[in-house]
Amino acid sequence: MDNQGVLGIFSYIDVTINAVRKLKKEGFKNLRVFSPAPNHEIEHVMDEPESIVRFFTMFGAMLGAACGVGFTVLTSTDWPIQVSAKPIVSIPPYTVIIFELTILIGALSTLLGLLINSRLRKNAPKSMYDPRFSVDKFGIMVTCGRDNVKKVEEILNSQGAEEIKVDGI
Amino acid sequence: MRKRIKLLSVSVLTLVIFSGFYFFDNAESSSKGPAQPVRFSHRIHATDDQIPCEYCHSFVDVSPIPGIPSLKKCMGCHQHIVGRDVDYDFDGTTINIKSEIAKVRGYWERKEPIPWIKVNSMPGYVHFTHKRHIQRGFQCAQCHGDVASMNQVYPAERLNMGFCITCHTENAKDHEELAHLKDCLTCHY
Amino acid sequence: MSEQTSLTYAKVNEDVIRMLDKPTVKWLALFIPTLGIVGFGLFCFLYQVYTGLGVAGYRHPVFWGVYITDFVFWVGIAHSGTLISAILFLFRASFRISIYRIAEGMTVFAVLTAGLFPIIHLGRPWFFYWLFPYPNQRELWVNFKSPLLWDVFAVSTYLTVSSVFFFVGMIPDIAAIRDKVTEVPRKILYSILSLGWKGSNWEWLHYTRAYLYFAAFATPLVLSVHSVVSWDFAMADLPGWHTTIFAPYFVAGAIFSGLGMVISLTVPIRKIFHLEKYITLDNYDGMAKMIILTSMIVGYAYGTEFFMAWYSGSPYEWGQFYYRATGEYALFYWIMVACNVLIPIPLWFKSVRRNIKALFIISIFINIGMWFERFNIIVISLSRGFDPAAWGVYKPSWVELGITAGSFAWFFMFFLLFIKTLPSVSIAEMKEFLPVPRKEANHHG
Amino acid sequence: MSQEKKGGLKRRDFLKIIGVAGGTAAVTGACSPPVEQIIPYVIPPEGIIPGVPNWYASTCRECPAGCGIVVKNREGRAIKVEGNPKNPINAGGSCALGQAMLQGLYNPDRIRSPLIKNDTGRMQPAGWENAETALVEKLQEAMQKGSGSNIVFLSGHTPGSMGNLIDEWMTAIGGRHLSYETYAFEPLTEANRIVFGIDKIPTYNIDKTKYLLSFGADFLETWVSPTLYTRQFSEMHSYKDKSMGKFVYIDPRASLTGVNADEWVSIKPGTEAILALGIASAIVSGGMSANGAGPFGGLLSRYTPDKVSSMTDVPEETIKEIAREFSSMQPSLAIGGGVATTTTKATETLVAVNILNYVAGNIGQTIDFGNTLTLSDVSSFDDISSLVESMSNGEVDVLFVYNVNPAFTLPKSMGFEDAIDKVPFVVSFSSFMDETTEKANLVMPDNTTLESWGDFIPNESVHGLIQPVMTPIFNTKSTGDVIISVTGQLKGFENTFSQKDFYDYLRNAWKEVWTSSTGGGDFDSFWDKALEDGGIYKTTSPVPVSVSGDLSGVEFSEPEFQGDGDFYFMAYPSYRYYDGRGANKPWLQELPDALTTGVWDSWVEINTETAEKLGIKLGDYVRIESPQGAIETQAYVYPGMRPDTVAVMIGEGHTSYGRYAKDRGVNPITILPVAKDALSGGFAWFTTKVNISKTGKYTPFVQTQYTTSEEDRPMVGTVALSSLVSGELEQEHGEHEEPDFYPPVKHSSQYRWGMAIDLQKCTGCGACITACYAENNIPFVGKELVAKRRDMAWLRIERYFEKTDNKAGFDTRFLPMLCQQCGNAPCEPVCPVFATYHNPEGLNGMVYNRCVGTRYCSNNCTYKVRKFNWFSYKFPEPLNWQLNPDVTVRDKGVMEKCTFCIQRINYAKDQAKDNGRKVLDGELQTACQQTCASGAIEFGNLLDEESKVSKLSHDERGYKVLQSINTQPSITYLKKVKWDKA
Repeated sequence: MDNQGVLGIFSYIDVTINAVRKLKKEGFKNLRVFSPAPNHEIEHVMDEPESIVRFFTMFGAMLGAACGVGFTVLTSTDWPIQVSAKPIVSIPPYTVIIFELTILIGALSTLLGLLINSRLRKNAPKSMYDPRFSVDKFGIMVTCGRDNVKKVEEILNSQGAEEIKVDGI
Repeated sequence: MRKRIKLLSVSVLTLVIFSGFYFFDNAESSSKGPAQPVRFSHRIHATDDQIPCEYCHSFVDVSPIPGIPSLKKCMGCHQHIVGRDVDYDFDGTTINIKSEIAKVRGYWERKEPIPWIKVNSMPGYVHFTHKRHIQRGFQCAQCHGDVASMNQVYPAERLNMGFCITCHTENAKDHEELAHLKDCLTCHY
Repeated sequence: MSEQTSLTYAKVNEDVIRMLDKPTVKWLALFIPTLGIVGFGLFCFLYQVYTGLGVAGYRHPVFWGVYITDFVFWVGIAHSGTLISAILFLFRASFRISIYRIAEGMTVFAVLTAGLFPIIHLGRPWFFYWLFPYPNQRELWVNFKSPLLWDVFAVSTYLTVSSVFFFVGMIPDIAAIRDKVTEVPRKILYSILSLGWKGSNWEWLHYTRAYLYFAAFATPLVLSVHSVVSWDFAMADLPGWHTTIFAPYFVAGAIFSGLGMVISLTVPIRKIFHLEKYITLDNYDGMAKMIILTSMIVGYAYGTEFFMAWYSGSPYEWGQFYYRATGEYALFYWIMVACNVLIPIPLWFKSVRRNIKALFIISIFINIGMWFERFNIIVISLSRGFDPAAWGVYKPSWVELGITAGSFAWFFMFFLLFIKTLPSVSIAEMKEFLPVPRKEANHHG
Repeated sequence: MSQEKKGGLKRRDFLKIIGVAGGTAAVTGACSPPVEQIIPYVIPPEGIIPGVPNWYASTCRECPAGCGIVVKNREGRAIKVEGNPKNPINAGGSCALGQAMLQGLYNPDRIRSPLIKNDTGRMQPAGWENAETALVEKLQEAMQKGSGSNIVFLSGHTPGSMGNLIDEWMTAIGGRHLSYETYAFEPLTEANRIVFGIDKIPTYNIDKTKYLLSFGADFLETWVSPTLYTRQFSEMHSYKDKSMGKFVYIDPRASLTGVNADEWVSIKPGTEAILALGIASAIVSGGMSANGAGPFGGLLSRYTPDKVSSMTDVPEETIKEIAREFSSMQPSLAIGGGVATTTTKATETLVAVNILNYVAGNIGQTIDFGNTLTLSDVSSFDDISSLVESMSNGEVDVLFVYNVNPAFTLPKSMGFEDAIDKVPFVVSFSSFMDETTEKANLVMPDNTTLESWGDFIPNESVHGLIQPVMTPIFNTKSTGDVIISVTGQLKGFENTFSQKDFYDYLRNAWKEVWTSSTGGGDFDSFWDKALEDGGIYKTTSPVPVSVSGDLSGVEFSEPEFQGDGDFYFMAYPSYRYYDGRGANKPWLQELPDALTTGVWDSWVEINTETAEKLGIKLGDYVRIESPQGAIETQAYVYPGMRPDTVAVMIGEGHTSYGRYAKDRGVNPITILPVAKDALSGGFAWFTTKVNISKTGKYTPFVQTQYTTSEEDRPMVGTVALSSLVSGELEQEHGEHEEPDFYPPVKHSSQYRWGMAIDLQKCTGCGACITACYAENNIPFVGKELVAKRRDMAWLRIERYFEKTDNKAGFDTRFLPMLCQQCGNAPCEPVCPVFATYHNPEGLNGMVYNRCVGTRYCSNNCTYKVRKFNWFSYKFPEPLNWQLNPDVTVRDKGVMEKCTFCIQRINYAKDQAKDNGRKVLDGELQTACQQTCASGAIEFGNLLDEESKVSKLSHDERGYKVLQSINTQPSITYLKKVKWDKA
């Protein structure tokens, strides 16, 4: 396919941010920014849509609660065994179970949400990743048409990228 | 992608483990029964000779234990019945009827009980009474299978708690009896 | 935080990952004996299973003893981990950053340890799975009205959630290690564990949100779990158990003991791995303040129990608490009061709070005191029930002590493995906290 | 039923039958059962249906009382002994000893075949042929010498065919038959001879009395006929229709009987006679006597209350009060002659008691000479001591020992052991290797009572039959058969006995009984009827007695005590071990003593103040020194002792007698002097003074209850008689429904099981505990585990000594505590696996095989009645044959507890179903209720308005223990009634 990936490596956050701004102005939308730690400025400048992990969380929690209710009530009515003078279905003790299941399934589906979401988009290829990103370097990966590669390289250079890698995706 | 597969497989695994308990708990009942010291054929006695079960298992309606016939009872008939000297296909193995009966007479002469091997075993710690079930009008076959058609007797049902409870639940006349029939202390004490 | 300004992104990686270098002789000298003690504990357990629970010191009417004490103790230890990592995260308390990873590890391992005891103390441990609601041919289910079943759910949930929390928090750091290490086996290991983390903005986006929700879940969970544990006792009608203050009382106690354990663990690590720059005096100061708070809550609870026992006018309640302070177990009772209420008092002074040695010693006493608190609540209450004819005194046997020792070793075994294989300080969060490298220094944050 | 009928199956057969009785399988973790064999009978015994119990009536021989028993038999194994309701002596009740008979039968230490002592002095197993020929030889020799009295047969009290057989045999071959009982009550006989001219022991009608005065007669424990008198006492002492009898006990020690009294009067040892006369004279002088002083006026005038008071340490007003009540509350009764008060002046004491009874006009009213006991026929102690003499003089060549253990029950100083060594040939018929049997040259083990034929005549009205309830377990032979076959082998005596065996002999004997009693009908039906009823029972009519005023030779003075010690030494008979014969039965060893709750050992009881003075604490070892020797044992500090008296229980301290009895505790008889009651010549037990000193050794005193106070908790309810009579209680009693957060539980419409326990009737004897052990396969655990409070008893009797203002200064209260089957049980909701739950009939179910052993239920149990299986307890062969196949044997790791004998409930319901009816009231009894001689326990269906239990559960005295916890128990306790007015 004809899409090319161009990676610029930076040492400073502010420089990176400016580069992103510039690229955006030039009309390159398909950007990916690497950073050693989560960073508000990057989030701000990229302004991606709000993460949908929260829906996983919510539905997981609801599912959990439902399981809790169903589980406790159904099992105790399946074979009603009298203990003490308590009713067969007595809600107060069951709330504990319901609560715990809410949390359990809620948390698990959040994990699921995280794993699914952060992999929904194709991640950068090996060649487009630099180990220093996990140390102290920042990176911008621009995906663009073969004819735009030169332009992107110029922008990155002008914005003070220390290294530039180009590779077919 | 790889991750999602991993996740899936993990959840499947857990499912398998849990349902494992389930299957472990109702493993299939072993089909062919144990080989008895004397190749006693229930088919010959119950079907061909039309002897009712209660004739030999005579305590079944008065005692929790149905009773295994005493050697004396066997000899009651086999004093006279020596058995035809013919081969008989006993579930694959060919036996000679006369020689099998001779074994019984041998035990009798030695005044030695026949060490039968128990076929239908209850799980431990349950007090089952044949008497009540027979008096309630259940047929032997309902738990023991069609023994009359078996040569070598084998357990037709796995007599586990699920088996009992299902039957108890189905046969309860009213709610009160159901409560009694599903009361632990009815069988466990 | 003054000391930390001297740190740079690169330095953080370097320092943290250095901790994962080849095990030193010192480390082995700790690890091998630990394994030995675990083995002994295992032997004790097998001996108990084979011979019968009688080898423990139980005697009518005291049917719970050291094992349940250990269970509650370890669950308690677990708590401050989640507290530090989750609750303080929500409150954005800065002093948590450098220690929360260790605290979280402690949580997971403590729950792993605690989870053993309900099984160890069973009369027929080989049937432990009957406590789980699984479909079976008997058509029998479990009794959801039993606090023990609440335990099963609470503890297993707690273990799951806290491990997930623990692991997710580490993904970016593991990625960092992956990028650093060269030897093939480790490389592969960390590559798998890092789940291909690259630190792209897209990953960070979901990651930070998910982490927030985990924290949001963990917070009520940590409060619920120890409440549930406390209800094992509060739901019973036994004098000394049957009281409404148990839930808050236990939670406070748990955090109290947990912080004690965190200090006892971090102090040596800080020393050995020269993490003074990371785990700073300010961190300890913050924890010490929380210890003061929780110690006061616990002390208040002790007082309340006595007041209510007297004020209720119930001969059973009063008999129980009078006995606690004066009976065969009085020594244990006063050890508890001393360790949990009196010894922490010096922490009111800043100089003490910032004195590592003093902190360490106090923290050790706190651990001891809290163990005895659980012992007293469980054993003394049981030994003096309603019926005077059924009063009896319980003494632990060597088997119980052996298994207890084993449980400590089991806990430290995991911990030692942890500090050698996983980042004990969160690299990413440290960086989040450090000034981001900039060209124009005057640029706003 | 003839022998074949209920015999038939050989031991090996029924060992295998046990395989069929799979119900007894233990709860273990096993998943798949191993290959199990079914062994059918070769020839089926008639009358035995596998799985269906048979009951055989017989007679108990654990003491001379001769209670009737019925024995439950399953697949040829005797599994439970119960009192025979038809027998007028015990009327269905039984004591702990009776319950424990089975552990005699199945005792692992039984002698399993004849033993012959070889030259090296070791016992060698032998066949019966050799044993009998050996005996025949020796007998021939001895008879050659023919000195007439060189052959002696020493037996226990055996009135009936066996006794006759022995007599006949001895007269035939020129020997002597002596019958020896440890507790022969000779003074009683003698006193009656002196006063009434009848040398017999009468039957006392305690049940008919309003006021009972006992001078050391421990009639609830060992005195004459404990079970009979327990029942009578409960009759007289229970509260009904607004009245209740009063019981005063006079003894230096508050025995179990003493603590059941409304007043315990501590008296100077040996001065009972003087007190009795004092009371009598007070009655006379107070003009309260029914028939005046009669011939005793002169005598009585010498015993003015003040004088008596100074001699007896009993306050004058107490004497007067007793006199007043004794004469006013008619009919009254005074009894005496307990072993522990048998001084050298025992007869005088009982004469005085008789005088007291005469003065109060009780003769013929509450004392029945129509139904006298055969116990007075035993040989006198003089005969026994002369026997010992002649033995040591080598005048005895052959000595037979049958059902007695003199080496243990006679004082060392009497020298029986040395004497028996001088006898060239000693034959023992004992089933156990006891102290005497160890000395034997030939042991011919008898069948135990439960394996043999025989009969027993305890008194005029009862002629009890003994039949084997199972085939002999070991290679033992009925002594009757031995005698008959041996005689047949003696030259010249081949035809002495025409009968072929003892069974034959017995039937012949009963032919006479038949003709004498009924005559009519044919013998076999008479015989079968007798077997069914356990004997024949006549009604006797009281014979009028006249009092002779001639008291020549009787002079009332204080007995002299030997030894220069500071403490009177009392060796009292144990209601658990009797004279020591019970000590080899684990059930009795583990049955907590009612007063001390001590087990598996003996102890010395010391008064509280005395102990303080000497610095002796509970558990300290104390050395007790008499001129005849010394014993060391643990101290039990007890307020119910006179400060100048110490007491040790008889029964422990065996040097032999099997693994359970050997080297356990001390035998106080060893330090007693050989003293005789001057007039009767009977052995005087209470004649020595001892010194006691701390040894410095201390071990914790092993008991099952470590507290003595109720700690201000409403455990044992008590109520003053006055408030009952006045009806106060009735007003305040009114039952009211507790409001509940939850809707009421749906129960079965058929049954709701409940129990009622009358604390006024309970004497604390503990027979119920042993019955529970027997019925429910409860393992005994031994002293070491009891020390860890791991005894497995489902039913315990709590005892409390509460400070009160009565004469004793304390009030003893017993509380039988078992699972209360709570309607709102704390144990149930906390079990994670439903192993314990509430069943439709109101029971608190316990499903052993579902239990995983979290033990939460016990922690939450308000009454702490749940027991946990810390180990897998073993029943050494053949004790395991006693196990009840209807009850699961629990294995390690599970909780267990009382379920109101659920197996009996289910059996009764099963029987009722067969007859298409509901279970009738009284048809179903729990094991504890069945055995309770005082009828303190009532059990039944609460839904049946007419049932005894539901009536009692609404009784004004009814209350629930720890009601305020709102556990809603199914057991209603009836408050103990306190006398607060004469």
